[in-house]
Amino acid sequence: MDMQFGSEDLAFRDEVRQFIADNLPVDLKEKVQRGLHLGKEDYEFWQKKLNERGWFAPHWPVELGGVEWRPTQHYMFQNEQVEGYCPSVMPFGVRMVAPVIFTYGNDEQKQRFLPDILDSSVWWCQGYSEPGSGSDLASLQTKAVRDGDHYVVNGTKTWTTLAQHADWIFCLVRTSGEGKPQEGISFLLIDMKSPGIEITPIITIDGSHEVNSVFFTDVRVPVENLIGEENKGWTYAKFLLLFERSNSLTGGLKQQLHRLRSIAAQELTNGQALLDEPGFAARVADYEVQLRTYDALELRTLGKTEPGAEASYLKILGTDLQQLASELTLQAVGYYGNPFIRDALVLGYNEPSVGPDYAAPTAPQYFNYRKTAIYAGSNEIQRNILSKAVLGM
Amino acid sequence: MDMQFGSEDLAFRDEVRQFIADNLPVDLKEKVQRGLHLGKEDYEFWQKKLNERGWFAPHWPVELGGVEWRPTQHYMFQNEQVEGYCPSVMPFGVRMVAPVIFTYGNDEQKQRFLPDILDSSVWWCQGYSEPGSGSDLASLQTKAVRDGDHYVVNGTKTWTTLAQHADWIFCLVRTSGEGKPQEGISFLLIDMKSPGIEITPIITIDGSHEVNSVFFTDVRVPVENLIGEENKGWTYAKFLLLFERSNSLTGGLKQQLHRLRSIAAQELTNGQALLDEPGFAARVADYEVQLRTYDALELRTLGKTEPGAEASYLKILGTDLQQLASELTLQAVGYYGNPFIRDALVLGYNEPSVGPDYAAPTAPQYFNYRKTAIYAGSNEIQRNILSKAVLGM
Amino acid sequence: MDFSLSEEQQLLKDSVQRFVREEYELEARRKLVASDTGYSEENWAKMAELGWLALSLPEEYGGIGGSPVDTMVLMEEFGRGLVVEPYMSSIVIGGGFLMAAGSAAQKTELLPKLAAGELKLAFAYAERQSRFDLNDVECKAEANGDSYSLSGHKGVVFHAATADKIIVSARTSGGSRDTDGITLFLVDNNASGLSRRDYPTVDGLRASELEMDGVAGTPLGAVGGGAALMDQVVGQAIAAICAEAVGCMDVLQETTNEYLKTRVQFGVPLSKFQVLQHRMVDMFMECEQARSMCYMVNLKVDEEDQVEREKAISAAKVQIGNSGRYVGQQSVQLHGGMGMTDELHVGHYFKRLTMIDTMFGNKDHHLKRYADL
Amino acid sequence: MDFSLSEEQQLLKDSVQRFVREEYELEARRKLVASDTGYSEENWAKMAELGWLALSLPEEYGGIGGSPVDTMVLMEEFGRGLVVEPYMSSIVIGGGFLMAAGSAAQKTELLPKLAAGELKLAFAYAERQSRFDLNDVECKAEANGDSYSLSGHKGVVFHAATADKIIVSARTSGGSRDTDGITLFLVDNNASGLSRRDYPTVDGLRASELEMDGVAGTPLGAVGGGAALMDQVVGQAIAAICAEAVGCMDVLQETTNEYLKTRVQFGVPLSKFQVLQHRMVDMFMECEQARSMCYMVNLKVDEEDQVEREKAISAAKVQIGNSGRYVGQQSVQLHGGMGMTDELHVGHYFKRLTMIDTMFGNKDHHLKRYADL
Repeated sequence: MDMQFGSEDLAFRDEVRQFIADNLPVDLKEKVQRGLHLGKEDYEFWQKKLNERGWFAPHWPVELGGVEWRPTQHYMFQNEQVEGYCPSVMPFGVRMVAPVIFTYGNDEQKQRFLPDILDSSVWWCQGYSEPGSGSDLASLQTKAVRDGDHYVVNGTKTWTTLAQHADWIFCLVRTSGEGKPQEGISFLLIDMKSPGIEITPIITIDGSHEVNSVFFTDVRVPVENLIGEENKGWTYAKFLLLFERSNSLTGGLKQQLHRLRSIAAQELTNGQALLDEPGFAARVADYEVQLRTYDALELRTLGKTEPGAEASYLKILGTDLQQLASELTLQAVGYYGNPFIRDALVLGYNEPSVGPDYAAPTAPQYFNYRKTAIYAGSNEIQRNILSKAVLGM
Repeated sequence: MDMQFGSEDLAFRDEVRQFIADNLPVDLKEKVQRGLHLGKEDYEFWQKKLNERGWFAPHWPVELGGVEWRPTQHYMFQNEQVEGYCPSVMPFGVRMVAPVIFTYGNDEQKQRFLPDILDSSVWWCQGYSEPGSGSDLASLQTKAVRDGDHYVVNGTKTWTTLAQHADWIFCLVRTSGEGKPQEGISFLLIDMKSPGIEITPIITIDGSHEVNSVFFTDVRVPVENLIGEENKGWTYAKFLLLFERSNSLTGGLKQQLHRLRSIAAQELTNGQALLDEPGFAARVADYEVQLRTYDALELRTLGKTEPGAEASYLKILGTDLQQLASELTLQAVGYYGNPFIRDALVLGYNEPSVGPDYAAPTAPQYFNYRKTAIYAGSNEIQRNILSKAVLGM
Repeated sequence: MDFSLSEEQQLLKDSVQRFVREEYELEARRKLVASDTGYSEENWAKMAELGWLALSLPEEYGGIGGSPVDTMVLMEEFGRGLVVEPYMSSIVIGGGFLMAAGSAAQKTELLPKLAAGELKLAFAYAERQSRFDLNDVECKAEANGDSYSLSGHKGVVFHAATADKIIVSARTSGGSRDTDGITLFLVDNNASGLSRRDYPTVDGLRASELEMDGVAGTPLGAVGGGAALMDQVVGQAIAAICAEAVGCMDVLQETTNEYLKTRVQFGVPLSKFQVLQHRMVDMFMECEQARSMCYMVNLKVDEEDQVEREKAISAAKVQIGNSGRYVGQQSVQLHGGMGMTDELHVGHYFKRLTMIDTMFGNKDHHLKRYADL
Repeated sequence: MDFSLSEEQQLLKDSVQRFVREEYELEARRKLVASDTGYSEENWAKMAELGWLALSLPEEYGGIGGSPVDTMVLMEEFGRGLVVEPYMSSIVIGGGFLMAAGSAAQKTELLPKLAAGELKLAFAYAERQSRFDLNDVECKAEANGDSYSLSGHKGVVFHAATADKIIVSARTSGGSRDTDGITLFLVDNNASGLSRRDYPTVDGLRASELEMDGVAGTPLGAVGGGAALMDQVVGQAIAAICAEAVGCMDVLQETTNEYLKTRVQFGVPLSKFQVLQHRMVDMFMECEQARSMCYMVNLKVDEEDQVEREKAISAAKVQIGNSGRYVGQQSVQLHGGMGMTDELHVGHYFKRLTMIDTMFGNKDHHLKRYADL
């Protein structure tokens, strides 16, 4: 038993750090560091840089563009990206639909879709949730009816993150009403330029536009866009959910801690730094202890080859910590959590900040982070899963 | 709207205080104040004193020995008893079986049982729970089979508090297996001296003997000991549960706070009083705020004539606070929560105390208070009740 | 001991409920929030007409002489409606300072106008370094004969843009954080040397940063006696905002309960899941606890005994903060994705409750204050 | 990065499990707890025979030279069995001090005996005023030529009654709570001037109060250098007790899960109630978190970087305290009345976990220590 990273791991870490230092522009780093809004071009820029280095899709099979990394390298790579304030990788293509395609898709689909994902020339979004199907995903009603060599798709998807930027959407659709709800679902890839698709933005409580509703009216989708077998989509969706949940959160949590500590060191109370006030110091220490625990827990799962039940508890505990950090950070800025100047969240805003320059994103982030306990299977659903899968209840 | 006690209430409070000052012996007060074990004779002594003054059964109908008090007087009386460190009144006779008898019993039963309860010459205990029936009380299996003018009772009751001191037990027994489980239950009064009754002590994790198992083997109970109608016992039991839960807890919580503050003022940390250490001070303040809230909540319910749903949330919140106070008190004594000298919990123990004299009861009380969230309908059951009764879920 | 409303209070409650029902539909409020001033002058005039602006003001100056409980009744319904008019700034705080410390001339001049809706006030106290300490004041006021000249920065001044006069705390003597030496001043919003930067807040209100460079101010209350005065009036403001929070919480609790009963997942309403049932019970209990402390603080806010009064105020603010946090967060969580949308009311109540915790010191601040009292 | 046990560790684990299965049935433990010494000398001899007492001690002195992780494996199983033998006092702490600071002569004389089960040690550090501060030492040690004479009171000294020698912290210079000037001494249990009051503890162990009036003591380690030494060895003891706690928690989690599956109420097993399912998931997650921190601290307890080492130790103690509290309390609650009885194991694990939080500073203490590091 040991918790040391080997010298090869450490050398790799230095390599990643050097790469980030050489390639991440200062203003992009600043946007991330200050929690400002990023545009599509920001993500694209960084993804292309990573791809040039061969690091954009490390978890893919080597023959398709992946790298044979040890679990510790994946862990380090993700953490260095976050600690270096790199834009996060948009997961919908490379981390979500791609594993489904290379695991369950046919050769033609692999050749057609994977290269465009790899070079970030095609953006994907996820069509899972529907207005009537939230935690009960299997109850989804968007229908795909076979008509010759096409499916005709009708229905509504919602909470579709960044659909406004996406070229393609991967959808769960109902192809059969027979049997259990899970048994009639298929996994379909749909071109967002298809006639009959309409996108409506959903503004969230933090004032941002991340998610959308996507309406399908008689959208014709070629049958060659079906992944695997008809009516087996639930199997692929479950596989994908595990991937979605198995993203390392430790790096992001550490970044939140850095920001919290930095803010609390600058904020004053009774003439001293807030970070030195015993009550607030205890709250920060409590967060740090929980974060160390989370890190140790995540490190223990690194050896596992397949993501399993631990994905569920890492999701619950990790999102709890994301929310806690955002709440403490909002508390740290005191009255300056109140001002809401939408433009101040964009780099290049030329007015001086209202109050300290770190204050503007704190309340929107706190509000926005409420989503983390809801999305990707709410934390209540994760507990249902764990009670059955791990505890056999 | 006002929260003032009227001058009549305040005069009454002074009267109660004077009565306690005149009648409560110093050593008995000390036992209560220090959290030591009380014997049957201690309870009896004080109950008789109260009865001499006409204050032992204030909630009874006046013609049977009650007093016509305003709700504020009941509240003040209970609080003054606790704040004055009087022994608590054993509820099983006067507060539990008596209301059932005077509400649902016949005249003969009233004349036979109530006077002995009033003068504390007969002690009662409660035969509700069974080994297989905890939260699901209605599943109870103790059978009473009619045989001429007797019932023959067979079965086991458990968690019977102070059965070792009791002369009589009031029992829920199954008289019919027809219909819903609730429909075949009867309410029976049983003389503990009846042949076929055996008592086995249950030692709890704090090392004390409060509860017992009571075994019934062919116990013959005269039919005139049946309360109300056969198979209607569930109705009487529910009525009684409301009474059981509606006891004011504020006074006891304040007493716990006094003890906590007193201990934390004497304990040292880093050369200063623990009560002045910011972290512990914040915990105590947090408890005080919750206690103030509880008090305000309880005062709001005083006006209600019948105990209702608020009995459930007062039970949940009140027992949470009892547990919290006992936990903080244990924390306050630090290492001196460890020693366990059973005899030190009895007044008159002549050895010097191990560590500070207030330390000995802290751990046993913390352990013992875990019961409060379990008994009288666990806090989970109370939430079930509230979600249906108040929220209509 | 009586927790029922008087007949007049019940009438007032009904009347505010009617106003909220008629003027505060989601869309109507959205327009108010997006408007130039951030609220409606028509609503303000209506509030004057209905006597609400006069409610807490003394009868001899055109007011009605109502009690804190009367204000509580009003504020609770304002909370239920997420009302954005500057009642707290102008009437509870502005009116509160005038009543507590105004000279006879100031009262005579200003209170009738306030009651009639012809005058609006704001209160500037927070500074960049002050956090929640009302006495951490670095703004300076220099005496020039009978008049004073104020300089310094004030932050997050609610409803400053639309106020006619701003009540400003400034130091006439003593060092930072001294209790002695703080004085309150009335400053004209169009006074020379005063510059303002206005902005919206995350919960749909308006606030401003003030820069003062030799702004003329008239003392309100005794010179150097501002600390005690602020304790008193901010205490009243806290009692009032507790009521607003209770209104917000009750709406969230009711709305969420309703949502769970109608939202079907896995073939049954969400309200049939025991975990959500218990969560709702906990939310319900938080609401009941918050309401109890709201009653308590409004009945004790003018209590003579200073320690008991301040303990009551801080205890209430702590409880409201804890309850509001739980009810707000859980309402969003139980609404799932819908709770995250700007479209539903849920998120707006949640945001307001979040910011109410910040107002006049958050729960951590008041817990510490309680412990220190 | 590897969290698996080595083959030797797995064998050790199996061997301790067998011992616990054979010697630690509920009734057998109850008898041990009620016996004169509070544990079994036969068990102790068996532990010596199996090499467990030698496990962490250096090979050159008759030990096996095991790592903290080896001790962790052992302690976790001791936790699962609620083992009452004085392993922590004698081997982890006593042996730890000897290894860290014993002179060559002391090591040569004492370590082989310790490994062979012929010597037992105890550690006396707490005082009435010290709370959890190891450096809050008022016991005095006066030098008389080469020897020292100790006076003062020590409280809650675990397993003092059966120890041959007691390691005592006393002040050779400096004032109360000074880091400098504390020295550790070896004191014979039958030394003149030493009086002991022995008692059982709430979790089934034994402890004593010591009164010292001119008791002869031999320095262990550098005179005046006791503080750093205690930091080091108590750190190791914390790492070991974390493992014991993890063992306790896992048993409670498994037992409670089993109970809910077999206990039928309302016609179904309790395990079918969603609220209890989620509660069990939370208990399970606490166990996993505690185990993670237990691994972490045992891998870092000898780390060079002092701040990082002490942060790891305090963080682990906080997590273990929080997890142990939750798992312990909920196990009793979910067992209902049965959890309250002395008859079931549940309450005994709960009590042990409660007291483990107290050992070497509770979670509040270590949270503060973490923040101050």
